[in-house]
Amino acid sequence: MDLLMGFLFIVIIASAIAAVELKDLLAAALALGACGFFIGVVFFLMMAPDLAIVQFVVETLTLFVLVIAITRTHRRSARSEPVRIRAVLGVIVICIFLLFSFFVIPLMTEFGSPDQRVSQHYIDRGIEETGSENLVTSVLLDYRAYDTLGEIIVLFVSVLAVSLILREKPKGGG
Amino acid sequence: MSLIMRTVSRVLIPFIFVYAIWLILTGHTSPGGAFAGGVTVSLAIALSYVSFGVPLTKERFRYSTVHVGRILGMLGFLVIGATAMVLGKGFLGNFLPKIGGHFTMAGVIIVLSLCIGILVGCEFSLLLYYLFGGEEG
Amino acid sequence: MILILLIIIPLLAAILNVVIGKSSKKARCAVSMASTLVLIILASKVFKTTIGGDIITYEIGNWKPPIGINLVADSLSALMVLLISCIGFLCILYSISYMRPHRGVPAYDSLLMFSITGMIGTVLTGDLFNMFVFLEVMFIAAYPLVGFFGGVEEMEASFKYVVLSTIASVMFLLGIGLVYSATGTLNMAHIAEITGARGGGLLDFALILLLIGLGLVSAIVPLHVWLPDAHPAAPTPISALLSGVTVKVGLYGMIRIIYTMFGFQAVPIGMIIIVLGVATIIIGAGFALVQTDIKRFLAYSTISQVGYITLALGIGTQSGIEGAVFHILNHALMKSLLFLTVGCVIYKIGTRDMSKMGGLLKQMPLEAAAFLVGGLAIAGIPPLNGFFSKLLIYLACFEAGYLIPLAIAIFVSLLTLAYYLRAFWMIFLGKNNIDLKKGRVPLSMLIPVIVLAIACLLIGVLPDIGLSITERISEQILARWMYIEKVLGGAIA
Amino acid sequence: MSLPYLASLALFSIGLYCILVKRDLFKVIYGICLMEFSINLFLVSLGFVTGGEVPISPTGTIVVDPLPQAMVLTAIVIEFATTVFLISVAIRLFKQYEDTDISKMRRLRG
Repeated sequence: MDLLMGFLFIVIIASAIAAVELKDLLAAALALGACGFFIGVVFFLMMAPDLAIVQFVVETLTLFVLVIAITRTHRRSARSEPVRIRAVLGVIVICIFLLFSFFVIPLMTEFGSPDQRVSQHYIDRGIEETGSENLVTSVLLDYRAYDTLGEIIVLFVSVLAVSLILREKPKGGG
Repeated sequence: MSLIMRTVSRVLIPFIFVYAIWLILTGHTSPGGAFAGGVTVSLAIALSYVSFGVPLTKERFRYSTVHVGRILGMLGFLVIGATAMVLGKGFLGNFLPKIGGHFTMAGVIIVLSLCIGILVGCEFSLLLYYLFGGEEG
Repeated sequence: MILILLIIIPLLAAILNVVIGKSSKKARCAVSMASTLVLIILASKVFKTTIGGDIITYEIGNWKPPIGINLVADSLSALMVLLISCIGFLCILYSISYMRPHRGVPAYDSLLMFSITGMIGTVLTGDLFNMFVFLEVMFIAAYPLVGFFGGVEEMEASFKYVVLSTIASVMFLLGIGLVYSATGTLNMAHIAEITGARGGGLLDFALILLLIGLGLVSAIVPLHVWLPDAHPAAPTPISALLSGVTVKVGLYGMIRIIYTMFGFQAVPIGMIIIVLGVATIIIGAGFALVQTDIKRFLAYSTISQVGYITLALGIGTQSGIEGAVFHILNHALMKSLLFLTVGCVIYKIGTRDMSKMGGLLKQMPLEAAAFLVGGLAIAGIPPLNGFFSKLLIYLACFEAGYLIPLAIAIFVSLLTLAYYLRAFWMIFLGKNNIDLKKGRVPLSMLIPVIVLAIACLLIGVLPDIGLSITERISEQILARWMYIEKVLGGAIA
Repeated sequence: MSLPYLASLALFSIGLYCILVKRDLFKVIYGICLMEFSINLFLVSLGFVTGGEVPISPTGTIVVDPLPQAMVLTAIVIEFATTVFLISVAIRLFKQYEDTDISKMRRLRG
């Protein structure tokens, strides 16, 4: 499984770089979608089938919306940037990456053995307390249903916001 | 679009809807859940936009229906939460009967899933409506 | 019980505004006003209870804290809720007339209520991830409000705001992930209990990431670039709300995370916060000095004042916290007052360019007085409220031995006086070369201005009330163990 | 083995680079999407237990942590909402500029 996961990560990073560097916006959007789908597969391997399904459907919808938006904006390809800016910022970003990978990751608990201080309760008593066999659902809709309320508010507001932004004939003003 | 696309969609869309409802209603026993189900509904509608064209789809999924749906979903969530509060279980508490174990009944979770499913489906369909150039009406 | 009502009421009002939609403009206003009025009453009730040293908690779904989510109100949260609901109410009252030409857009009222919901949710929650969710509610309601007029400038400001705050919230989420990895819990009191026992390198990184996320909300220097675009682009009542309260929500989060969750002693970053605070003070004031766009000018002034609060937070003594909390309260009042006053001027002459204004003193004496009150209060002139909070911050600096920051803070205070007098001169004195567009400024716009001006004067004349309140609040903030005990109820694994 | 952490960090860096360097509205949106992917991956790998079961009616005692999964589910939807809003702003900006190049927009430069 380690081998499979390693291979998937290589594919994910390759498609992410493709999404960043491809000139054609539609092709880059497809690369982004591929990246999202492979992350869904990784979720599946990490024993999170709920997340994998949600990632798949949300990624499909994102891709759909992106393609509509790009076709509506007519221009298809991005221009390239000056080399100097790219080099400087690239070095900065790599520094951040190295900083984190050398200082933060060694401090974290080993991958695959987390501290389940609170979630042990969900695992032990979740089914009898909430009646939901799917523990993710029981956390999402019972133990932490208030988070879900916040989440659907965000969704509601964002569609309201899109209706405001995409309305025709805006009036100017100060 | 082409005839093939339309025929395939005509067959496919009801199945996607059934799958979405299945996802929403069995979220407490199997992977899936309300969000996945809601987004799947909107994917079916997206397919309809692509294959049947914008005017026809807008006719079928009217602004007013979708608008009412999302408000019902949101208010349903709040009403269930408030009911639990009135019954002394705390806001969004699980006040309906629930049976853990092999044959599960998850109490309020199913109702909440239904609300979220309706809300998410309606929100994203509305989003597509706006993206395809619809106005509030 | 009362705490969850504080969140449900604005939320219901927001949804009701969507339901009402286009059918009745008056009903939308009435719903918003009524709900904020109820909020003010409830919030003052909570404030009265908590200022006596009590902490109110509410467990959602009756799940005990580390398992479920809980709401916690200590006196600081209660003060914040009171501020949010009062200024929200005044802004809604103000927008009745100010937004009349745009009244046909029904989303405005509900977005305003949603953003109030997000702010109240953020300050009341006792759970770290829940704080992220409600910060996100606040953000997503603020983005379209910034871009409300839909012009080029507004859209660009909105885009910039979204991109930067999404990066910030991603950082915040990463910080939450690190905290979860180190402690295995998300409840703030529970985290506080664990970190009190063992600090650690990982938690320091987590703290920095969380502070980056909140630093963007409150526009501390390297992360301030969105504010001078976003605040002027928004409609004036929204600018007042954003500058007056939303920025303070970030500062509230910083207080909660630095002092309650991690405990200041365990934090090695006090010095960094002081340096950033001083930089924020200088950069905000420097840019404010050269602005001609009046709302941009006020936005830079906000950045400068946020710097003062950050400086006071970095000192970490009790008088430092007192100064910070008092300045949060005062600046919310002063900056909303200034924005609303300037809104009256813009309403009447229809431009934001200060160089085109002048000689308005005769036509708008009330606004001139209000502007003077606000400006002098921010500069820290004795009989006004800003004086006392700034004095507290200076004293805290002096006691802790930070003499260079003290000198800079006092110098910039004088600079603040200079640029406010310059603005006053450019707007109200000098030659009148502009013809007024409309008749009288409507009463519903004048009332909020007058109320806020009187509040500034009252706190300035009777500083004892404010000082005793902030003293109690700062004591409560420093009493970490009491917070932990009250929230977790002593029964915890 | 901390490969997933490293991978999510790499993804994060690529996203950040994209936002900082690229001069196109859509590329900025892609960068944000990549950063969000990386955070989701990071949170999920926080909850992974070696040899753990799927948290759906588990039979044994070693079970993958459900709490980060619930957090990521919430985060995915929130991030999608933000992305959609950004896309609509991009469409709107395009209508005004007839272009999606940031360097042409006064306030977004730098």
